[in-house]
Amino acid sequence: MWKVKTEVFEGPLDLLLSLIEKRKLFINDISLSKVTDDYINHIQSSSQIALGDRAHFILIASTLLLIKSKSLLPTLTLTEEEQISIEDLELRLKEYKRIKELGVHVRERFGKNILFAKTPSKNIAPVFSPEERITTKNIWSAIKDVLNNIPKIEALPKAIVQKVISLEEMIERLTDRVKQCLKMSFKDFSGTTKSVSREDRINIIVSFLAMLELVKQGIISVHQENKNTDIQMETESISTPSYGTQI
Amino acid sequence: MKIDLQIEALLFFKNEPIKVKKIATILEVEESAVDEAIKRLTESFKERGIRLMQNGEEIMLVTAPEASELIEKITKEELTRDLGKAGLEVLSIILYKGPISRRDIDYIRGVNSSFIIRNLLVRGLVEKTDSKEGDRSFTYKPTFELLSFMGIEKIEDMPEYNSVQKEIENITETEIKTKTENQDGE
Amino acid sequence: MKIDLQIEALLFFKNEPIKVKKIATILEVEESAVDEAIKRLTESFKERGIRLMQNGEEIMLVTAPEASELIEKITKEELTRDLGKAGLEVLSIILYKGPISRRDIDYIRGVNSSFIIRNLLVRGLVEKTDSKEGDRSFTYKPTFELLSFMGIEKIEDMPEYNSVQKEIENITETEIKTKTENQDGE
Repeated sequence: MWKVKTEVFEGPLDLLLSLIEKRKLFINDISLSKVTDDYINHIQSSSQIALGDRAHFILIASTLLLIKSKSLLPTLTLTEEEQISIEDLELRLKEYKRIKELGVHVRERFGKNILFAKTPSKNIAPVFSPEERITTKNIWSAIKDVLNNIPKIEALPKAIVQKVISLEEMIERLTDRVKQCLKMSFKDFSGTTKSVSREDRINIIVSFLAMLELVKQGIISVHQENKNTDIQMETESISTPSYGTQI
Repeated sequence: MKIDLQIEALLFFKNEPIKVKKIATILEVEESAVDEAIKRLTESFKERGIRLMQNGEEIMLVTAPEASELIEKITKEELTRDLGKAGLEVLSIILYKGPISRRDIDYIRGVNSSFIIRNLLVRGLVEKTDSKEGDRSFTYKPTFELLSFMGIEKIEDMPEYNSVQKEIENITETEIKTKTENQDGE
Repeated sequence: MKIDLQIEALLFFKNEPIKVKKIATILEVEESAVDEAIKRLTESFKERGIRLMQNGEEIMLVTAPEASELIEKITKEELTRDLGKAGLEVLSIILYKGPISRRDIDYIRGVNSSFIIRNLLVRGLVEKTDSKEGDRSFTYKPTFELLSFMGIEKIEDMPEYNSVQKEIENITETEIKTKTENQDGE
């Protein structure tokens, strides 16, 4: 299993891409299902993920769980919405990978061959030229605008909060569906002689269920944090170890 | 040509980015005449120590990349070159996909980028443009300062720029196609 | 020629008269080589909007005399153009919090303000003071003319002066804190 390192990821896609690349895989549903466990282990144990970003990490985790469910239980039928979110994740990951590739050009060039503007003239001969609008009242209202525009506190985008909430339902449904399939699997496998593979399979699914449970708890935790107050923007940039252990 | 001379003098004197439209107004000529003059000027600067930089609808004069090393030797200005991982990501997105909204940047990175964008705004590497839809949602694009730091006279000079633009077109087409197909399936 | 390009870029960048001797030192070439290059440059600028002016031992780039009418027009335009929302905002920050560095103004507004500040300087609304730290970073403060135009005797007479001051101080502190943390995180 993938051990947590001190490496800091810029976001869920960054983490996911690095997991896939570490295994030298291409981006597709098979590779995604393979790194699902690693991904969830990472977000469970990482204290580096700031509160505001955690919701983003969990959203991706849910899609990974869908992919993994489907690979474990091919009989599981996904809704159209679920299917789209899987395809969407693949596309996003490919796009993100492309940006990282292009980032190499940017890094190689940034500051290497600077084109300079003309130095501003040192001897400005100012000509006092005010305009009518410069009054104490207008200046006061301008400074008020400036102060109001400082992004001191910003609510987590509503769309994300809503998504996280509906995710909770989705995970719940998914858990039910997997449990259902698991019961069926008992029946399916009871007659066969390959008992080892059956047990293995069931073990995998049981630990998978435990993983679903972990993610559900993560969702609830994020969801609750957002209930009462807006998230402070400042909080997002600080790594807060306590949030990692809550889950 | 007389207009070329005037534009060159204007750019030299102003020493800041100017919109083609504004040049046309000041010189009392058609915008197309300015555009043509810009083409001629760009060509005439090709081998020289001064170059014409173009960023969207704005132009400005800068030093040639062949002189970068020399100028850097004599400049007293402090040049900050560190970007950090997140800054590099956001800059790459804005350079190759700008003008782009914060929402779309967040979507590509999978994480909130407001702090990083603010930092880049303050450093003057990116700037807001009004959204096409005319509402309050802004898009972000590279500044002259950023092109300067990249050592390019226009955004198209970024490596792979054109192929990336084609990729974007293809993706958008695929998305539209997928959506239509999904709707058909219902 | 490579040397022509370098000299042209150098003159453009410096934007002030430079001695031929100094150019030779910077480029690490013979003075005679610079003299020859200057002859070629003067010739190549003959019909252009930028000219090479020689005054004794010093040379400098200037705008062509044919453009003098235009330059006068732009100067007038710079002095009379609408300050705009951004201009008023920067002015208000300098009024309430001056003397203040460009860096701090940028941080407070979350956007680069260099061109706006330059316009305010040209219009005699604000002026440079030497930074307290004695380094090259300047601070800006309102001019006496501005205060008397606004009809206030001292800056403390601005509405809500103390509370606004405090609020701005809080911002600058938070900004600095945030910035350090972001850098740590990267």
